[in-house]
Amino acid sequence: MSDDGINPTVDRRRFLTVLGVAGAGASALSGCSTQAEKLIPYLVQSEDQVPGVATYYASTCTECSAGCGLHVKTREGRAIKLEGNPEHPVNRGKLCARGQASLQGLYNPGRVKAPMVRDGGSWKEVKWDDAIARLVAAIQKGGAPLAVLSGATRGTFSGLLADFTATAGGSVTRWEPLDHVPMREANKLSFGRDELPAYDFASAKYILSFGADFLDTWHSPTENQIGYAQSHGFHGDAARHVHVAARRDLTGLNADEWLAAAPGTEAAIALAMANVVASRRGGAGSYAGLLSQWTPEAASKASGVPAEAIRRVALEFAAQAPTLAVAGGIGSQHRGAVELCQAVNVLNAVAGNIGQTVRFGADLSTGDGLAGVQKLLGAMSAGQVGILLVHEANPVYALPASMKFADALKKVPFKVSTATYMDETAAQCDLLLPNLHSLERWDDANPRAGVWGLMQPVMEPVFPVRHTGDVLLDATRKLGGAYSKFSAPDYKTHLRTAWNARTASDAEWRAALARGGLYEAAPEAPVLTASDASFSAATPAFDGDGEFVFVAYPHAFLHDGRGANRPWLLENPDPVTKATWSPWIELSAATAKRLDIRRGEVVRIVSPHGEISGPAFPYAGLHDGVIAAPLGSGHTEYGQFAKDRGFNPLDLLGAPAAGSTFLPYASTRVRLEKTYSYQEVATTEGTPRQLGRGIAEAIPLVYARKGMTVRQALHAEGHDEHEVNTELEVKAILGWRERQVEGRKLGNYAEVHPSWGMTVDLSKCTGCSACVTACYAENNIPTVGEDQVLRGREMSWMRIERYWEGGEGEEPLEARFVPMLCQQCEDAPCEPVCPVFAAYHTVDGLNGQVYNRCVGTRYCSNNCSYKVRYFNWYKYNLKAWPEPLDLQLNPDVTVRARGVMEKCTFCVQRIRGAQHNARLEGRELRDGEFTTACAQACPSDAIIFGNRRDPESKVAQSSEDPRAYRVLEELNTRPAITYLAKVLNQVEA
Amino acid sequence: MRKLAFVAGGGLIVLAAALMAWGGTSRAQQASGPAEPDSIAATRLAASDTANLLGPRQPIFFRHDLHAGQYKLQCQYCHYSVNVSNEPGIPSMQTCMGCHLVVGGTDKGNAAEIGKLRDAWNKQQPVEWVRVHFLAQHVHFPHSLHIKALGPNACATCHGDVARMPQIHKVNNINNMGFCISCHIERKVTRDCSACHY
Amino acid sequence: MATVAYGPNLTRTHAEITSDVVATLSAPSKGYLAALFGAVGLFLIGLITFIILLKDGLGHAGYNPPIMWSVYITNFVFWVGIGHAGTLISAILYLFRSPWRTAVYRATEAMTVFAVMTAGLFPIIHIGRQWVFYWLLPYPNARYIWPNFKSPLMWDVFAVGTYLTVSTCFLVFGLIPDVAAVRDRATGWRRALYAQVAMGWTGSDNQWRHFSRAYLYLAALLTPLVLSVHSVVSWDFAMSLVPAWHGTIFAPYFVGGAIYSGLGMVMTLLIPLRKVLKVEHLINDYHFDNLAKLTLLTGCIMFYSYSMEYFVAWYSGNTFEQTTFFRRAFGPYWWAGWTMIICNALMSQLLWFKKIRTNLTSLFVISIFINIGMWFERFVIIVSSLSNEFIPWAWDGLNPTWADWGILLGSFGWFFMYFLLFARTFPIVAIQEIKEMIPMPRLRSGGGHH
Amino acid sequence: MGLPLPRRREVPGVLASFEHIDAACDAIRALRKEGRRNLTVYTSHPSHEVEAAVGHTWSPIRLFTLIGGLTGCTAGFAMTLWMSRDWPLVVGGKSVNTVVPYVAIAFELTVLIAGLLTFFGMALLTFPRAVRKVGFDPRFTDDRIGIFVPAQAGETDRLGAFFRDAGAVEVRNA
Repeated sequence: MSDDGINPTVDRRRFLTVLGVAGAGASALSGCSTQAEKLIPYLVQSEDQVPGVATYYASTCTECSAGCGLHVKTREGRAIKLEGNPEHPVNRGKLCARGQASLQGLYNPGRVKAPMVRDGGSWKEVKWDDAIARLVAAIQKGGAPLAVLSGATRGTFSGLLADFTATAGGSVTRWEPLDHVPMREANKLSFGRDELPAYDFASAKYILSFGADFLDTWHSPTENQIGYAQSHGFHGDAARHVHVAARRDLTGLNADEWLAAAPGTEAAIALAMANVVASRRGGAGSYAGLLSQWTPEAASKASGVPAEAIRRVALEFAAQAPTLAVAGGIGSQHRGAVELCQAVNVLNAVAGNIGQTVRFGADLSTGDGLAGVQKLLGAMSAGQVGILLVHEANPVYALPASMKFADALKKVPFKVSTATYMDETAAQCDLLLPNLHSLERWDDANPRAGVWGLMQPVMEPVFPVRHTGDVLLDATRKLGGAYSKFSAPDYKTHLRTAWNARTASDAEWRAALARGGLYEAAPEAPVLTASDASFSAATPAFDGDGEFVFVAYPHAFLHDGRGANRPWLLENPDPVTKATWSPWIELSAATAKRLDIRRGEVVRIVSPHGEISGPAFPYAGLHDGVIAAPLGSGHTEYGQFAKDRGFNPLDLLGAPAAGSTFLPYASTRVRLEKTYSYQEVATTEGTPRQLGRGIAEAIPLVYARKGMTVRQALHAEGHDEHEVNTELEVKAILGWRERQVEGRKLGNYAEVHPSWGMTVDLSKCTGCSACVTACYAENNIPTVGEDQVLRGREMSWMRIERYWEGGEGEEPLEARFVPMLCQQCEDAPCEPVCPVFAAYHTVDGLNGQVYNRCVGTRYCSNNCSYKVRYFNWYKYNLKAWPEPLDLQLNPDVTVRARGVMEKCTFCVQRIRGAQHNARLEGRELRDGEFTTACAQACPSDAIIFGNRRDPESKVAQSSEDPRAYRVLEELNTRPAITYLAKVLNQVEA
Repeated sequence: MRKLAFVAGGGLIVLAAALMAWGGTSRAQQASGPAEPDSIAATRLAASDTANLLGPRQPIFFRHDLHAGQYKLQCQYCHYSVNVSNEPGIPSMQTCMGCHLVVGGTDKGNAAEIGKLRDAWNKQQPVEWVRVHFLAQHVHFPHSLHIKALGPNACATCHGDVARMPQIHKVNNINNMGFCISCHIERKVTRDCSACHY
Repeated sequence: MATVAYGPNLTRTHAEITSDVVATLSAPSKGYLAALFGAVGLFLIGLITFIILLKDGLGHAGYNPPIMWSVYITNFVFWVGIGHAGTLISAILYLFRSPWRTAVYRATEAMTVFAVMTAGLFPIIHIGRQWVFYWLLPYPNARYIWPNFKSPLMWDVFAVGTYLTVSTCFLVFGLIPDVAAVRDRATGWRRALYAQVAMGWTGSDNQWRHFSRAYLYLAALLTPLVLSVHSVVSWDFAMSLVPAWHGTIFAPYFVGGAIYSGLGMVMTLLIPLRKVLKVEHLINDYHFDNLAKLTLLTGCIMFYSYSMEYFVAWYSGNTFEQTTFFRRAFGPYWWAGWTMIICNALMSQLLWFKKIRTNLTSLFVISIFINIGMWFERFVIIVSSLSNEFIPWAWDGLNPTWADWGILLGSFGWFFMYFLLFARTFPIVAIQEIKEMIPMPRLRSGGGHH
Repeated sequence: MGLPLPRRREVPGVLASFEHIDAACDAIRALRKEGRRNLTVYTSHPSHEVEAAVGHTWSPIRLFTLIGGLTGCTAGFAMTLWMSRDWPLVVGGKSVNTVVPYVAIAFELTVLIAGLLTFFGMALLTFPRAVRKVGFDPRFTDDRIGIFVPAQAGETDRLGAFFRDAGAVEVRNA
């Protein structure tokens, strides 16, 4: 049978035909292949490539403006995994799901594969020279000047682009859809600093977030999460976190308390709190006047949040130092967003956090905001733009249709796009000069003061496309004249010259490349005092007169929509709703009850500016007056995965008023209409309640401080623990075990081996799902598509279970995140039932799964108490990776054929790899020398992996923690994974 | 009639025993080492009289019996990554040219073959060797560890006496798990499935 | 006394009995042909479905993890169960010298063999890589690896395999003298055919001597086998950790159920068959009355087992068990749960009334209900238990598809195809055993022997 | 007495068929008194009466069953234990050799081989390789009892007379 264990098309050692086609030359080819049954030797052996051995290159992530550092794992000349760069000050060796999925951007089938010109209705491929000639011709033609709309990445290239454009008599608009303009505006008003500060979550003892989803989509998520885990995660004590917003996003679910404020009233609450803090600590200073208007009662009246809650939180906040309050998330970006940020600045100021946890001077990279785009739009529709060059931006999709960008675009005679993917904007251009993916090109990024990240080509381009830098330089040579000042022969040289200032000698340059850039110490943060500029914290206006306020928020993975062409991100369940692939429309549980709307019932949302319809998703973490939906879907282009999937919430938004500096994502009132049709939401959620089965245990902070175990804490609270074995049972079981253990000492089992284990700290886990994507990337896990997810057939070896606690009546809703992966039980129920030993216990304590031996009886899965085994119902291996996505596959892991069971084995390929190296070097394995993909990715360091037999190992020690417990312990499967109970930071009565 | 009954019964017992013995015997057969490689002295041998050689015809008639046999080149000289990696590594064209820029071949036959190589190099066209040995993708065979364990000349254990092969052909059925296992049993090394299958 | 032993209103001579039975093998009626074609049609549906599964993978069937076993395994257990009544009647009742079995045992035994043949297909249909099913057999192979005899599935392989082989022997065995009788009445190619099957049976004293002993021993071997096979099948479930599977009651519970379902099927088959083959006088009320009594007994066993399951779940205080059983009655599968209880535990109680026992129509209806009920019993045990195990997050429901039903229909087609062919080709009523019941004429009147 | 192995050569003799079982049995007893041991008696069904008359002793079938059973049981345990030692693999934390689960296998093999051997023995002991035309009449599988006595040409008449007196409905020389 062709797919019997071996996979015909997606072979792990496949000869990289695409590279071959790309004329990349054989120098990038591996020294081995099976499918082509040809051995293609290198022409010239590159020193840093040894077949079968991974090579790592340092680079920089360009998925969002945070600019995290990367380590790119390459094998046989192709990038197969992205990991964080431990030396990088921003992400310190960690990487979020979106960053890791950058790989699927690199190998995306939706990429523009060659330069193209519009030829009537259709596209025509042209040679690069021809393409560039056309650009040059257009520029030489004169007429209306060149205008450039580019992404907000800051670095050498943006310099070159600006320079070039200026020479052509045009100007560049740098624009990031989900930028943080309101924060900058507020900072300008409060402190006279037009910049984004860095926030020190790690040392904050009390965290207040006003609609800022800082763990997921706001500011610099990975960096924030690393800090948050250190302060909010249990470390003998734990910082308390309160979320004030209309919607509980992932950050809100991690908060210890949620104050459901009506949209637009967060500012009032912030000021009221500032008021209380000031009166407690003194030092209202210049804001006395402003604060006096905002008592908790007043704020409560505006927001519907009980006054005593506001006061209590404020007092707790005041009692700690340093603390931190953040605001400015897209979810709370209403017309009062600037005032909100100002109010929070005041709160931080009176709490004395400015310069402590709020560190100005970091100067995070930002763009020109909406103002710039408005200006450009004006020029375009006024016919003052002769040539528009769009670079790393997709305005046609990311701006509300009501802004009529597409129409303005039509007025531009010559439109050029450097889009890597065929997106909505590129589709309307006349000339496509596809840019290289950031992993294929030389470049740098300056995400914040003192941090210069470098990018280098880690492999030959997947498609014969060119660096826009090189394209511009070519153009200058053709243009000559004023352009001859651009002397560099190619962009690499240009970059190198630009870096002379930082790295004079080649040695320094190589060192910088190896480290992934240059990282100077963050500048000293000035202590500033906010001006007493008074402002109105009154609730802003919303268009229309609908019953609900509509809140559009960034999708956790699709972000502003740029992730929508990557299966990993589409199939990775949204951390809050656990929905995959298609978008949904959230309404509060109470509203749903009132209107008798169930999950999946298609509703139509109508605003004065437009309407959307999609499946309803009742969510208890939503303010009753709000309807919310994620951004990022509803593409009309952008490749096979994104195209025509779901709706685009921007359709509901109106064109922002002229001169408004940001796009208010929560600015309309909407009406809800039933359609009486049904569309199931593809969630991975079964039953979201634990039913007292102790899967996600938790312990109140007070008891955790005392070093109590979960059970002791339950007793202390007067609960009785859930079922465990009686004395007698335990004795019987132990007696049985002794005999079995003796009987096991046969063959390889007689020798001494490590025993691999893991601990997962639930007080650190935020449910961000970076580990899930890491697992997909490392283990060649197929994405199965929406229809299969609807049948519960998703293959994610590692899943984040999200259980609800409370939520009924007055009881506040609490979310518990449990990463659930194979527990590698010592007495595993799955093993003995396999008739062919495909599931068996390896000598080093793993539940081995021999894919090529499996016949697919699926008995193991029936008998698995944790339901962490996954079956190949179809030939997913042939469907999941349309070319060239299959080039990402990890050569060290078998691609499973249909009809076999697969599961997590603690990244056994990494274990074996490390053991091989150790044996080659004739030494023992060191603890922490390697780790699993999930542990490696986790920004919170919630996962620790190692050898349990070694008492010195971190895993052995951390499993001694009093909070330690094992899931379903009473089944006596003896899991190798120890969970550390979540710590509840409740209101201390 | 008793006699007859006993005969019949006894026969069945023997049968049952035979069944269980079979496993052992078949293993013995598997274990009996590689077949004697056909031994052709590494002397003049034009590409023309190679029709009867075993194994696939390669684009260039590269002779292991000359390089590894007569000139005693170490395997690792060309298969450079064999003792550091899972993959043995195929020599880059540069490696070949390293010698063959000067070495032009002792006789016409060789010269012709070396000529092909030089053409390819000038065209910067990699030679597409026909693959002889390969494992299914669900088997992981770390060459480096086996070299470390069995010494630098252990190649022959699986690949046969390459030094005496004008043309490479499969001597052992390396795709047969039994071939690996019999050796692992003999040498009392691990038989843990996840050592190779993951 | 013989007549009493055999049952009321049968006063036929040996010659008449022979001719009666041989008559069943004469040219088939339209009804029979229609039935046969129907069966073949169903079988083809199943075959096509299987080919599609083989091509694309099991995804077509309605599996929603965590429900990894569903309709196919349900069918497997269902058909294995059917088999058991046959052996019970032919072997166990033979040891008990129960007189009424003689008329029906040939039919039930045939049913056994074909039911097990059908069941045997399902383990192969349901596995993910059907083309390597033989890896479950302990044959010496190049990998030097053997199957895992600790796995209940391996026990299954041996149990079902043995059951099929031995019960086939038993069927063929009892058939030989009757085939010889048919041979001596037949002509032409049919005679030649039967002569081959009869293996030269003449009915000599020596043959009968060995025959009757061998038959006895085989019956003795089959008796524990019947009990073991369904116990082993039940261990497929009981040996696991799944709530509501992991119970010591399972073996007897399953064996009882198996015989119950088998008896249901026997009645479903015989009531029409005796008409089609015109042997009403040979298979009559007397037999069905006894069948019904046996059904009633096993029905009560079912009743008891069901109540025990719930009682144990409640009494154990085990939250997992309790949840499962609560959901079995009131969860998403309540309809299946109640179907099984009504059809099995309750319907069979009607058989307390002699009127119902002796009225073939009512019996037939009840037997249909039993078949449905027992299919659902297995469905409930498998699907509803798997749908809610330990980790609530993983709970999901099943939605069966055309692929499930296609295979189910196919299995019925496959079974009836063989059964109908058998009924036309071989004496479906045991000639020689009936004759044994009817004394031969004597010269000296009176001097009754025995 | 030898086994009733199929006789290839034709045996001359007298074949009588009876309608009445008691008559047939008397005839058999009488013949055996004469010292004739190699009678063949045909019946359409097993009859204790006839068996008693013919005076049969035990059947060796039971030996086949016994040996088969013992073989199966031994084979069952030997196979499972040896195979799980041959390549030790630990599953579910259980010891490699555990007898309990292997009982199931051993039991099934016991029944399997015992059953097969019984069948095989039966065939071996019972069936001639070809149907004997001589000395057999189709009605014996219907409602008649047949007695065949091998006899030399000399004694056929006397035997024929004997059978007629005994109440045979039909007698012929075969």
